[in-house]
Amino acid sequence: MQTRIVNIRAAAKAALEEGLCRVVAGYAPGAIAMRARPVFIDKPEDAGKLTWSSFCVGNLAGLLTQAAKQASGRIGVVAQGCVSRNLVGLIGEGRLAREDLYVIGVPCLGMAERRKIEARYPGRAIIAVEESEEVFVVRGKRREERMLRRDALRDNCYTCVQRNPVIYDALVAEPVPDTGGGDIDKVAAPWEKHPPGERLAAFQAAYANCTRCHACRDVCPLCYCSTCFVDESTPQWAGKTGDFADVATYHLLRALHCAGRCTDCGACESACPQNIKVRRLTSKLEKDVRALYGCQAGMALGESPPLTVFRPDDPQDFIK
Amino acid sequence: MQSYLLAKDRLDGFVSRLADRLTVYVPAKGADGLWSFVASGSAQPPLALTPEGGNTNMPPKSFVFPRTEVLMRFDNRAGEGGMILREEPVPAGRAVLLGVRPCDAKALAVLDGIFGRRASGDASGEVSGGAFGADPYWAARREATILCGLACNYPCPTCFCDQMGCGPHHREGLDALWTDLGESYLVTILTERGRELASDLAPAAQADLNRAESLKAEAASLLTGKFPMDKIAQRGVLELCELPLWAELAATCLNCGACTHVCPTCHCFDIQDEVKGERGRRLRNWDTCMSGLFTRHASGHNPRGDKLARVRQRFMHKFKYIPVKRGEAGCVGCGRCIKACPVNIDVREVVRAMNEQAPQTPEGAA
Amino acid sequence: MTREAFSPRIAAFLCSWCSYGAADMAGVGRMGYPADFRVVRIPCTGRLSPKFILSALRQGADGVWVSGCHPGDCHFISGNLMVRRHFTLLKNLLEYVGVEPGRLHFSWISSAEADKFARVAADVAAAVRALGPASGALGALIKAV
Amino acid sequence: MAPRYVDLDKCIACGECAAKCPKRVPDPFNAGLANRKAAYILYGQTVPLKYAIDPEHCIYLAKGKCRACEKVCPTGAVNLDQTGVHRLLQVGAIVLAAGFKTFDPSHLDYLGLRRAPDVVTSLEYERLLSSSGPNRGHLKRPSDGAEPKKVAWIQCVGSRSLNKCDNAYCSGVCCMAAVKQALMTAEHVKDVADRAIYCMDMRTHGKNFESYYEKAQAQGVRFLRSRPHTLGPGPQGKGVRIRYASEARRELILDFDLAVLSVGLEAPRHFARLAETTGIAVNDLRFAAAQDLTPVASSRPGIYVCGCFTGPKDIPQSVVEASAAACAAAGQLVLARGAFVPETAIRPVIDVAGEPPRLGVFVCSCGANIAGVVDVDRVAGEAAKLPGVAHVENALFACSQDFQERIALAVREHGLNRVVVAACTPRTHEPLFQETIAGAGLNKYLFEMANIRNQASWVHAADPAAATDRAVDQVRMAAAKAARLRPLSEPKLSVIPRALVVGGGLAGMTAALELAKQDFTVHIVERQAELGGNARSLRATLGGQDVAMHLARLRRRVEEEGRITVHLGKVVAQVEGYVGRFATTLTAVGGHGESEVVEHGAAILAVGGQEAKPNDYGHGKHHRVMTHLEIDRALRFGSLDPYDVGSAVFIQCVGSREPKRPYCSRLCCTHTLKTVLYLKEKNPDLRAYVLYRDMRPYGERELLYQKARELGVIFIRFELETKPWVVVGGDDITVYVKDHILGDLLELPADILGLATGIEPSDAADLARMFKVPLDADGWLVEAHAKLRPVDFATDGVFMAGMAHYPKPIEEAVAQAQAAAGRAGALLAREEITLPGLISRIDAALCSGCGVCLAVCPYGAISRGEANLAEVNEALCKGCGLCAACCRSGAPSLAGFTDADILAQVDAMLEDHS
Amino acid sequence: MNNPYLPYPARLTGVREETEDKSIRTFRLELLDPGQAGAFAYVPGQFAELSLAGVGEAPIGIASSPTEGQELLFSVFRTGKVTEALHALAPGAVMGVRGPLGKGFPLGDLKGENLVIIAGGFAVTTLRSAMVWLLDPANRGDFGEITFIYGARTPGMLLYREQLATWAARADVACHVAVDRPAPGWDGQVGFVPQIVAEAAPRPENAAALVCGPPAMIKYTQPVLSELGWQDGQIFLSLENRMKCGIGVCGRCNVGPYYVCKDGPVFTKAELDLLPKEY
Repeated sequence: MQTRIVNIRAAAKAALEEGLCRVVAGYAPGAIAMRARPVFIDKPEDAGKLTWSSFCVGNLAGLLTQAAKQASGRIGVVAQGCVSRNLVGLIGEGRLAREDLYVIGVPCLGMAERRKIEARYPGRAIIAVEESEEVFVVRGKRREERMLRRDALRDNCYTCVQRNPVIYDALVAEPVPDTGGGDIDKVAAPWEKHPPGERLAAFQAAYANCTRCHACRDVCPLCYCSTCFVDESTPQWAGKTGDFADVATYHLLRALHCAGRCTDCGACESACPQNIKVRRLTSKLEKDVRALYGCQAGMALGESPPLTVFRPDDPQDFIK
Repeated sequence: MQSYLLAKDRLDGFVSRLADRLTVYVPAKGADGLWSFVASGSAQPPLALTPEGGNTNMPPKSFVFPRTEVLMRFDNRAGEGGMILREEPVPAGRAVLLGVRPCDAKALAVLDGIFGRRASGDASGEVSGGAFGADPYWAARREATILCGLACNYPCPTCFCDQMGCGPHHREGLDALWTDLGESYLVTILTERGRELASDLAPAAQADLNRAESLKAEAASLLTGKFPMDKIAQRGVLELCELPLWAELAATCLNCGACTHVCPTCHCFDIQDEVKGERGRRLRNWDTCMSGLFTRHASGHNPRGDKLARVRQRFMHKFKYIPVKRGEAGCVGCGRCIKACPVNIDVREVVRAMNEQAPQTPEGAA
Repeated sequence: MTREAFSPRIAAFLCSWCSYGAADMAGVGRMGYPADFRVVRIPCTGRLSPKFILSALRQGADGVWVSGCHPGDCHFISGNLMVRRHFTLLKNLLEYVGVEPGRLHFSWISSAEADKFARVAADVAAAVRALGPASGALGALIKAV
Repeated sequence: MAPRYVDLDKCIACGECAAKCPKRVPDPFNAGLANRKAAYILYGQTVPLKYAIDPEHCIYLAKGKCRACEKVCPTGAVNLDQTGVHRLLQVGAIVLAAGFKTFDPSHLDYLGLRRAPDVVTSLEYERLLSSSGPNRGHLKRPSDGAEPKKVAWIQCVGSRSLNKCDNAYCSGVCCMAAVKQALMTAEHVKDVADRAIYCMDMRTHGKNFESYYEKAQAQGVRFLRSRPHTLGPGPQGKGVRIRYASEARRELILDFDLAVLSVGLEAPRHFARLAETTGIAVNDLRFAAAQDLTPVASSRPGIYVCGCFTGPKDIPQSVVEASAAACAAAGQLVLARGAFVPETAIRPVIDVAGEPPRLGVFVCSCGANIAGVVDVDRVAGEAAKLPGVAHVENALFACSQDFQERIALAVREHGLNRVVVAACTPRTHEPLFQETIAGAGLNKYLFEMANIRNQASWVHAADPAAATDRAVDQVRMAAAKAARLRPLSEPKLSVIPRALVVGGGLAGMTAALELAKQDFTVHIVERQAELGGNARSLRATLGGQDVAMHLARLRRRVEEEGRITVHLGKVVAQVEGYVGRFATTLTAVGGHGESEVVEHGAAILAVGGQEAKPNDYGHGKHHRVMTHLEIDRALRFGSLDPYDVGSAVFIQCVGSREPKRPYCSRLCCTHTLKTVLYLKEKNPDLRAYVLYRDMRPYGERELLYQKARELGVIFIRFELETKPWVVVGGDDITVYVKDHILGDLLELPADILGLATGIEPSDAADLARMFKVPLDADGWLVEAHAKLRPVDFATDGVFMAGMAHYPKPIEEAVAQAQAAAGRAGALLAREEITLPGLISRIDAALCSGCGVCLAVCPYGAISRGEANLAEVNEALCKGCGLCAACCRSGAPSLAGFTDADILAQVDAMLEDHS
Repeated sequence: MNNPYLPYPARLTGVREETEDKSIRTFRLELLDPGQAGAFAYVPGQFAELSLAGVGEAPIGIASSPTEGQELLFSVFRTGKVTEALHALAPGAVMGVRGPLGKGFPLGDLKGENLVIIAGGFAVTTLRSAMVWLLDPANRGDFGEITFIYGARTPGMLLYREQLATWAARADVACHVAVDRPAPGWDGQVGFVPQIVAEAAPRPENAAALVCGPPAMIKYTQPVLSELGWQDGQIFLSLENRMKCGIGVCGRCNVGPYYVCKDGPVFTKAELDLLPKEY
């Protein structure tokens, strides 16, 4: 992990010094344990503010489009596999231009789920967490505990299909094995195992605590509409309430809007203040997209998103 | 002020007797690992009033100010061109929240001022508000909700209640304060309706009171890193508005509503009609000043059209505007927003910067 | 509401160029089918965003039926083929969250296939009737006002 | 003109006359398999949808009694006293498109058509499969109504035979029809057991046909190389027993549930009289005579012929010829163009901007058609309660002339600004009512219909209450939508009366000359340094016309034609604009030199194709292993003398119909036949062998095949798996092939080896991208509709001709060039074009520039404009709404079908449903 | 307890198209309950929430003056869902009114002063209320000179044309009505409001100005007034934030320490100058 931090700083410094980019989007240490915060660095001497940890669980690709809009010039961005796939997607959707990006690629070891670490030590305040490739060292007030990385990864990171960046201009570590090791198709759609009559209850239970803060949307690099359908008042697609009918409409439609574009980066789940497994819907859709159309979002520049193309022989068994 | 003692092994019995008379909500851990207030009957005994991580994931605000609340119903079918409006009655049943943290209780007291209920916490007190008087929905629910606090003995790293005119053993807004003495709870009665909950408890001994006092001091001592806020009051609205800090925040703030939704004092709402055919309802929903839609006019004009203005509004509202109006901050230092923010904006740093940051140097100046 | 007395309300989105014509032709041929449908004429199934299907369910439709031109016969070249993927994913997603397969129907019916129209209409109505009102099993998804 | 006995203006197609007519008549449309009445419509989609009385069967017209139809007709449209009229029309040109008839095999006893009930003709089978057919699409065999599981098709019934039917030619379309029917049978019969097609050659030579044939093979359709000699009834008189000889000459018997006779096309007897009346020549095949280089000209100037009137052909080619004939006629009528165009009156327009909706709802009873089932008073009563409704009125017949005046009056009297008519279907009646409200001063788009007849009263007669409920809801939905409608304009676009023809080959030149004849200026851009293309290498047409001479004449005419500008050595570098207003930049090949911009209203892409280069069979290793064009050139320039050739071998499908080049190149079989016949004529002693997979000399080209066999040319069939191989040693060429029938390996020494290599498309990728037109996987230009719009692109203002579309012989290329010129001319002849109002627009405030709409638009109508946001080119948009459906942020809105419009209807249909 | 969220039912007794572009209609409302009508005590400059069940509410300045009786006038520009639905209403319809809300012009405090009323476009509505109130015989004597300056784009875009004529005819009002673009038949002044103000040159001594208009007009009128010696505390402006609850709770109209709905909508320019420009 230390190598990555050192190399990110060095790459950012060099890029800013050599004018390869105007600003670098990366992460700085968070204010509290197990957090990191996005930061934009525009001076080489500030490169030391950059860091990297398994708690960089947002998605910088989303912040980048806003930054790209605000100023001209090349932007640097620190990106692991999934984020780089989002960059590819955003390039395809005209939000970013490859030539305007300087990608500092990070081969990813999988990101941590802080709630899993917290759950391991209930009732104890965690002051800091340090990490190596294999282990998290969890420091509390009086004692120090060790937890294996593989026990603390976010769900999506177990089944990651692309841990190395798909595009990059600098790489800060040796490439890692390309997959997280799990089989995403096995776990992507857990409610499929439920009898049909029980699925709605599962859906309801999963989203019962949603307060519609929309953090899952606002952290998502795919959600850049100037007015989200859910905020649209004429016509109104979803009510503004916390009623399940409105919560469901919001999540179902948002998931559909992400279909074929989602890289399963997990930022939505990490952002949710209510621990809702928001990927329940998106990962089901991506599973179908893989199975039906053989696509995974953002794996290569120039590919058309699966919902903007068709094949004459696309499956249509359900159509009479 | 009277104090009683309740042994922890008698908690379940106490709660179930209470539940015969009114609905009791206690903190409990859900399947998703989050602590929230649930009806005592649906919580797994033995009850534990102390959530891991210090507090419930969401403040008890929604008991008084629900996420979605019907204000009225209408029916346009009845009568010639007529419009039948029906005021929505507030549910009548009384409830007690057991284990409310002092910061969250203080937050309700702050909101009492804003929604128009007198801040003293005395239910018989007068109400004040606009020309129309208090917000009837707030008032009615507040009236029906008894708050039993649980003092914090171990504040979290994100807590800064002492900074905000509150504290781990603060009593404002509560009807009773419970203190965890280890084997038992010390129950301190603060209001008349708090008293009725303690009718069958044994009085506390002086030693218990002393123990509570020392716990209070100990808790207070655990809260370190107090920072000055005095300059915020001295600085003008415009000076604060023009600090460089806001652009720094706006660069990474997502403008999501996580901070406002978990906030015990955020109270902005939207009023919306919902209709099906001729029938419908008017309701209010939590809203968030982070949303661009919050201030947008029908014409498209938006007084707070950019992220900067919106992220600034939340902090200015809490730490400048409400203090100017009401003499106290619109924040109680619960620290939830620090944990909830997806980009880790730390309200303490913001407030510190509001207090300390040098004004923006004009373009071209050194 | 008893099952017998239940007359469902089924939102039918019909492409103007084919299935709507087939519905007209079914009329010309006096081919009876249940009166459970309320038809929205659309220029092409390609116009039909999944949002409308969700909206219909949200408003309490007991079923939704979308019908357009056979693949290759789209008046607009490929509207039906392009939107077919959207329909596929939507249908799968809704079934995944518990919407019974019998609530949602898709068909390709040309303007010459009046008979198929009447037959599919009868099938759709029967499937929806068998499931009972949406306000039952799917009540949670229906917007109550 | 024969009397119809129904007044077209009055008939509302309610069908009462047919319902009451007591006389049942076998329905010719259903090949006599079902009955209709003497009062009838030809079929459901007849245009105009108006009834007629069949005088041959009408009881009144035959016996003077009945008149039931007259009594029930609610509009008084039936007029049994109508008489035929003679009309004299003065015209400047005539197009004859008299069609064909199918061969009637009933006299051919061995085919069993009348002996075995389960033998049907292909046309009868077509009706049996049709959902509008006698069995409503349920496939039943005639004998016992059972669903046939084993079906056989017998090809070439009435074709390729002089003995049995006097039709020596190939009908060209029956092979594909049989394959289609075989595939469709599986859609009707779930557990189909056997589908067998008895054929001599499978002739699937059209565009995309070969892959269809392969699909059938993959699905298990059997293709038996045999012409059965006897068909008879199966056991118990049901099914069909077929006796035939296998390719290996073995006698076999197979039983099927049903057999289909794939009947050919032929000229009906009355053609002779028509030809005589019109003074045009007929050919030996009894079709109208036309020349290869003037395929739609009859022998008499001013009379044009097209479609199967000149010989059997499929739909695309018929449509091509129709456009070609129209083009030729237009060229002749150029001086009179516009003479009969009526003036349009300018109407006052009511400005409804800013007005709250004031809806008028008119509820039609359609006589008893609606009111007999639906409680129209209740519908009107409920409508009156709807928001925005200012006026409600019931109508006996909303479509009657006097009611149009009522509507107009109501618009004025009640200040209506939106109109809803609840009646029949907008598909037939929307234009009428739109015209009515436009006459009353309202924008025609402020109109909406509720379909309460075809989709309520007529289909829910069994449950009047439910039908009424549905009608009430449909009216509420229509009103909800109508209240939201906005006036729409139909933008007009002036047209630059100039065409650009890309490609200066035979097709390009022909198209250019045809347009010049219609008085349009034309620019031809040709990549090469001279005009002519492939035709420069060709010797003669099918009918023996000299290609070189024709080419020379064409070139001279192009050069002399003042309205044509030729750009040689140039290519298209950039295309801007759209239908009516293109600006195309031409640069020299290689990009150097000055570029030039041509402004034009239409473009014809005729970039052709070329003979594929073979890379096997010894080509390039021996100078006498030659392609078709190499042989043609050698013969023309004398380097090959037929008298020096003792043995000529031809190999067909070289590189064609193989995975790398899967299509059939359509013309190589005929080309081989022409060459081999030429050689044989010059040198009758020459031994000639043709090694083939299927011989595909379709249409009258079959006669060449026949002649070649008569002259002793030996045809040897091979399979893809057992291709011939060639050994070149010194001066000798030896071809080895496994005889499919005998199983022996044949060794054929060859003095020349002709390779039928097929045609490859020119590389048109850049051109296609610039003109926003598609290419298929093989590189051919993709037409707007394979059958019905064969020279159009989906993109307006761009057309295609010649081999860039698909390989084709000269006569077809010429017809297609004329067709493209005809289509382009029809566009250029208009000063301006009116664009439809129901098109999409982008709300820039909602657009985030993601590009989804650009990607999905089938017409390339959306591009990135200011700030990278999407912009709709209204000249290209056709109003499908894909952009609106696929956009996540609701930026595009399709007028008349906006999100809010549709949602308003969804809400309205469910507002009282819980 | 009085529920401040519950609108008073009111009947629409009149609708009038005000402008040539049909974007503004004036609605005349009568509260159904006489008790509520009597209790509806307001001053010029206050607003009310016009409430359409099923559509929503829109805050609209009260255009009538309490001196005109119990009927209320609202002039509404069609711009969103609610105003669109309002425009579709015909006389006789029943709707809701919630108010009066906010603080109006402090006319009571300005007694004895000269008043300059400057209006641009359709923002004239609450200034109509002020004018009618001021010109009422009961009040006119309490004030000094009254100058009324009103500009619109075209003659057809002027509101309350008959009323303007009666004011122009009065000797005790200096009435300046102008248009940016004249049309045939227009014989009044031509020019933008700031120009007209400069020409009218109202004196600042013992005076107050009530100014309502589009942002551009306000922006360019202020320097003219400053030039003439006006102080920021003498100039009263009215804000138009998106007010929902109308009672200072819901937070949408919060600007600085103020809730526009409760603490405004009328503010002095001096007060506004201390706020971020979030209005």
